[in-house]
Amino acid sequence: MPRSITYRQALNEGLDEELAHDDNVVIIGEEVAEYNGAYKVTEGLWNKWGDKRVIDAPISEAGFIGMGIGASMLGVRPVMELMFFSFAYVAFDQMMNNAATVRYMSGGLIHVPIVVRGPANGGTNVGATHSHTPENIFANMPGLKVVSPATAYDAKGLIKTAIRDNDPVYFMESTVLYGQEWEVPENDEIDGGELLIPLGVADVKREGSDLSLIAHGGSVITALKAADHLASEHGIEADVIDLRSIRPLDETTILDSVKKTNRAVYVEENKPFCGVGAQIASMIQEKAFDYLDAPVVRVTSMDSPAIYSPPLEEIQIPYPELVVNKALSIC
Amino acid sequence: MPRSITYRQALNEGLDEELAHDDNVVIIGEEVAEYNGAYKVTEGLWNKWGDKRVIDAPISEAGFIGMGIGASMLGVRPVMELMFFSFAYVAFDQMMNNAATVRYMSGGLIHVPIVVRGPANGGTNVGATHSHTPENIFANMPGLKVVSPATAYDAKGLIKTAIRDNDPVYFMESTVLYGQEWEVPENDEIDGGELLIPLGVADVKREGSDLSLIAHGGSVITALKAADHLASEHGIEADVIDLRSIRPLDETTILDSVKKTNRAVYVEENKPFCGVGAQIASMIQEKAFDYLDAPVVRVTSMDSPAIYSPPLEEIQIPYPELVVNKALSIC
Amino acid sequence: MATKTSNSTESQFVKAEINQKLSSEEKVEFLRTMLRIRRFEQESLRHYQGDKMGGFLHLYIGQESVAVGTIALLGENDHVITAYRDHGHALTVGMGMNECMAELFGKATGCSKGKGGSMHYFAPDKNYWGGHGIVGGQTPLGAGLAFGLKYKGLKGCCLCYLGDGAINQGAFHESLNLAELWDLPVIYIIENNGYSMGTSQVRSSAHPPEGLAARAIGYGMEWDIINGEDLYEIRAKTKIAVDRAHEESRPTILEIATYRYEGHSVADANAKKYRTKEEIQKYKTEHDPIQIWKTTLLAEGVITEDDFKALNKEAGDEAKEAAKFADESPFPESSSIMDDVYWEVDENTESGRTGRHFFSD
Amino acid sequence: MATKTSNSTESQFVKAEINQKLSSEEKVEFLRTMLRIRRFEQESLRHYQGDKMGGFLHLYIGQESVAVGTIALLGENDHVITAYRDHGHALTVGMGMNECMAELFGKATGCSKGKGGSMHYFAPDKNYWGGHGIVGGQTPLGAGLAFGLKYKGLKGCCLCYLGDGAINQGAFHESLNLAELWDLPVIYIIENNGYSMGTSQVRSSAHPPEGLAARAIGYGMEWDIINGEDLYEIRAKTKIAVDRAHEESRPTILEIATYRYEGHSVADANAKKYRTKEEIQKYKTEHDPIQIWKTTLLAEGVITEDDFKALNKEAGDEAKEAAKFADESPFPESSSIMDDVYWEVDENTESGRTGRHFFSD
Ligand SMILES: Cc1ncc(C[n+]2csc(CCOP(=O)(O)OP(=O)(O)O)c2C)c(N)n1
Ligand SMILES: Cc1ncc(C[n+]2csc(CCOP(=O)(O)OP(=O)(O)O)c2C)c(N)n1
Ligand SMILES: [Mg+2]
Ligand SMILES: [Mg+2]
Repeated sequence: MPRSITYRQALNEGLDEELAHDDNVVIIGEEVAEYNGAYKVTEGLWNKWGDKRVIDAPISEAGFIGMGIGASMLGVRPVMELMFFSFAYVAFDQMMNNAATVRYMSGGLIHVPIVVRGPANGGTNVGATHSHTPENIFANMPGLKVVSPATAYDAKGLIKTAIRDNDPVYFMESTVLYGQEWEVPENDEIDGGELLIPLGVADVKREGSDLSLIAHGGSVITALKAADHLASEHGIEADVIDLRSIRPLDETTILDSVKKTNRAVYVEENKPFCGVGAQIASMIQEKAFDYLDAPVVRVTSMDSPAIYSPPLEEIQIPYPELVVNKALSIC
Repeated sequence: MPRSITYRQALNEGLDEELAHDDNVVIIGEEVAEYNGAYKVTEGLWNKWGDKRVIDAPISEAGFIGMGIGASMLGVRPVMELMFFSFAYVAFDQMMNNAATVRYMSGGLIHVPIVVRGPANGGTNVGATHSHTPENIFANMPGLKVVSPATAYDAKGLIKTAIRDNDPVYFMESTVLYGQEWEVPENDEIDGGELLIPLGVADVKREGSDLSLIAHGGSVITALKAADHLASEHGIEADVIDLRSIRPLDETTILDSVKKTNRAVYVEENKPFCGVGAQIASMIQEKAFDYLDAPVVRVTSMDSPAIYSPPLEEIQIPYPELVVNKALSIC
Repeated sequence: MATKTSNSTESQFVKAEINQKLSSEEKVEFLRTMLRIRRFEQESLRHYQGDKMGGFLHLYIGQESVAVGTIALLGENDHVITAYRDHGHALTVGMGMNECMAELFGKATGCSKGKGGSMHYFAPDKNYWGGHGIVGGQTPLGAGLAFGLKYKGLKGCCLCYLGDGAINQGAFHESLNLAELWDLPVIYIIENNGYSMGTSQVRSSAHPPEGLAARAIGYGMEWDIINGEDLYEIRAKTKIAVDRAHEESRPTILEIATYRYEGHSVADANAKKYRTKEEIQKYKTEHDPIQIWKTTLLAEGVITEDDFKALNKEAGDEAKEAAKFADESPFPESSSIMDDVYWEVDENTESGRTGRHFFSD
Repeated sequence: MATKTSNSTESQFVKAEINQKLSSEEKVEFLRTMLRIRRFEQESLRHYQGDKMGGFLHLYIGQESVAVGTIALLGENDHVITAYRDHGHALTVGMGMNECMAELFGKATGCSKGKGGSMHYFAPDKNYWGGHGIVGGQTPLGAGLAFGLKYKGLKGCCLCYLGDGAINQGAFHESLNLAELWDLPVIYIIENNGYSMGTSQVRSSAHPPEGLAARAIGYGMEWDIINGEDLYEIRAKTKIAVDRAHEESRPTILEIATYRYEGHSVADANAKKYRTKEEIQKYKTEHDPIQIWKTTLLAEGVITEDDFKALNKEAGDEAKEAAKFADESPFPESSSIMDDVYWEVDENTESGRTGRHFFSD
């Protein structure tokens, strides 16, 4: 029987395996060691790997991420946890300039094999400052890679690949997904003995012929729910495409789907202006113009800072009914 | 005879007039006072207005912009200069969280009438770290306004409005334009006695019927050159629409133009992934789907960090020929 | 943390002028406010556990003397700003339990209309500027409030609170340099409760042996270290800093040794792992600021045991009432999600009407 | 700036062991390197004015003794990182004039293939990690290089240079705390040339009376202040910090008093406004590190006037040759604009081939 584990546990396994795989891998972040991680993603790793490999940092994100970038230039492979990805904003210069441009400005002499990971999502009533979803912002910057897994399976396979990647990878998780379970094979059930998912390869999480629902991160789950509803209530069968990696981006899978279905909806928690959906919609209309029977439409968070009030936040971010209505508006 | 002044001088006049208009206006930034501004935008203002109104800051962008935000909550109206807008990245948390979300999180009790201004452009061989164009990034955040003038006239009219606006306005200029001249009326030639251009109103800088060239900031000039070439060499008459303000955004003017021309090209210096052009293209195909005879296409900077080498940087950012070719590809 | 003096001896700071001037009413008022903070938070905790709220709830219990001892010194042009552990300061500046509790419940009657939550209380009419969730993020704002006062020619100051872990944020360092360089009347108050989440203070900060506030030396700034269990000491030493701000327009760093009894936030699963039970117990029994102040007032003959009981009950009742108020209040209208983003839009000014401001449907 | 001692008296640091050990060849080598830096930059300035380059050109002229005096102490596992005023350090670590000059000309033969320009020289093979344009941005990277050395169990250190204006960036503060807290073998060297652009040091930084390096006190870190015109002093005091890093894996802040003769960058229109002509002249005639070292070596009988002339001419010729090399070198191919963004793409790995990496046509 295939085993199920949580998204959190999947990440934990991925981190643990990479600590074993390469001595240069080191985990650094606030509360990642003795506390076992604010969201328990690193649970047990400090106990197992000790002070050298799993390190608690002071509340100095610019300092310790910049430090990680410097160390990575010497071949260390730091995996930095941001307790919330929102805290990237105090380390923004380090993450946008030093991580992304040093390779270019050195004419390729340097590379920066760093991973910065942490949750980037709303929906847990932590307010505007803690609910940023900067996938679009970081993916805007050439030199960076941005990954956002939607299932435990993907989380494990992608975090391992991200750590082995020789470029900076910003890995955006979801606190809402941490506790959810998916099937994830044991290593001995896998060819090659471990789960590695390449960046830049989208996953078709559901197949249909009438509509392409495209999403990333937690919104993939929302899209899947909407797809079920569209099928059962409206007889509309949707492809659900999970980008998994936002940069590099699997445009082929998106375009193949849209060429088949002729209709597309992008679903994401980003704020709308210049969100990932804007890029995808712009790309689809450019490259599949003649295939579109309707405009590409988008479902995003409502365009205000994240609200605290729990019942209101629920409707501020995309929910299945909203996706269904958007889909119906073009079907 | 109408007088011509430089973009720099226009900004300088705007700042000077607002210093006169409201005692609460204070200019703060690195080298803005005694040095007269790294790019001389504030020339003479310290001499005229003294230490209280025009203040040199240490190299502490997070500190002094955050300080400005705090002061603005008490009714001071700080106009902060970033020597380069790229340096916003060390003040990013202050600019994204404290400026943009405090009003919302306080349920509307507070507002933050701050302006942060400075050049955001490439093309002057200052390398990857100094050439960021974060219009898209800041405009993504509800609570912020983003303005980017393309002429001296607009620069003067918009900076004055920005300073009087009661929300945070990020005002992105261009070092390439600073030295260029445009006609700007004297105040006594203007109804109302001063030049105030509302935010959220685009300007049709050239009229045509075959194609909509849409742009912001320095790229408006590039688009205008391309339009002349398209007209003289290809008989294609383009509307050239200058957004002027990116958020709020004048969608009506864009859509009216596209409904007339049925074809649109967005031109900007942003990197492509989730650039402003992605938002505009996505919006156009959604709201003018049936009017489009061709996909909306985009001209952006090449998708690598800004290069130093002068002749190469020239072709890394949009130039008229590139716009012409893009336009021809859909005409 | 700076070592604490035992609570058995009388405070040497009772003789400070600012303390000598205190009336009995004022002394009782301090006790009342500390009790109100504690009961408010205990009540809120119950409702958090009863699933009436979401997100974080960072309790101030154990630290009450800091807000009460410092804020009571302030006058009309003095301002307050703090981090996410903000309930104590809010009640001390005079915000009502109702609007504070309702905010936790996410209700329209909350101080931030349910938009800010526990971490984001504001009351500009009471010179209270929040409630800020990003560690250290409020520290330049504090300098800015001080700058604003100075700019407007007002004799005032800003008390800007931060945690012991927050001192390692870059924005704080930049603020310190600006404050000292430009003579801003800001007082940074480090509430040193010994831990930033699960990280004890020694694991997060390198600093001079004298304490965290001694970081001020690096900027040539004045500083002091205060035993937070002694209200008289807090008042006496903070007063010096307030006077410095008022009279000389100069900044200070104060470090106040204190302790939080609960976890970092209610969601702190490890609250009892990174500190020993004995440590927590010792603080509760030997260093509790409410108990110590009570003992002092009993000894001074200002109150009786019965007075204390009455005050305590009053505070508890008020908290229960507030919870009832919060519970019965309506949630915000869903349309309000799009309010309070832009002033110009809210006020329906011309500027708020030109162009599109919002990009979701 | 710390006050400088006059150049007429013999350095008291000549007796330091590290200086006693110096051979004549080594002493001459220091002179040669300082001259090479100066001639290289004077040559580059001519070509900047001749429109052969764009952007900024921050000259190091006047500060040569700092790079030369400190870097000469380094061994195989010691690393260097600095800000945008990076030519001097580059030549001192052993980068060639050709690749450095070609970088300024934006040529494919430049050390960064023309992609980085004046502010962004790199030579990882010489343990030289740049050349960084964002003020203070290199300071956490310096801590990271030190972390990397320690992690790998190597006995080494990182010299991380920054300006007197850069000490007010938050990232530097965070780096200091990390360095002291985690015992990282990093040495922060503040090159105090008295100005950040047009802002004199007193207008930018609050600090203890002892100097900027004394900010270290706030972190319990070791520090020292050095007269930058005296190579012997630079060596003697820096050696202590290097030993501390090597033997105890502990950080230091050093402040080296120095002066730049030219403007902040060549584009500094006010270069002669915010400082008096007399001030600049005084530094050139009384405190020039090359002249002072020359005088020392003449007095020690290590060189003759003719030797000096020969060295100077050699350096000038080399610089001219480098300019010729740069001028004759080709610009990068336009296709190279898209190289060196991602390692995986450049190396054409499987990971570099899956998905789209670039989004312009
Ligand atoms: C920039 C940033 N990093 C991390 C966090 C997460 N976080 C919130 S509070 C906290 C601990 C702060 O400790 P301290 O400053 O001592 O204040 P206390 O909670 O003890 O009052 C952390 C790590 C945050 N909110 N902001
Ligand atoms: C974050 C940031 N702010 C501002 C600048 C612009 N700038 C470049 S160098 C400089 C002055 C730095 O002075 P200092 O640190 O003393 O170094 P020096 O130039 O004297 O070597 C300034 C303001 C920048 N590059 N980065
Ligand atoms: Mg604490
Ligand atoms: Mg300097």
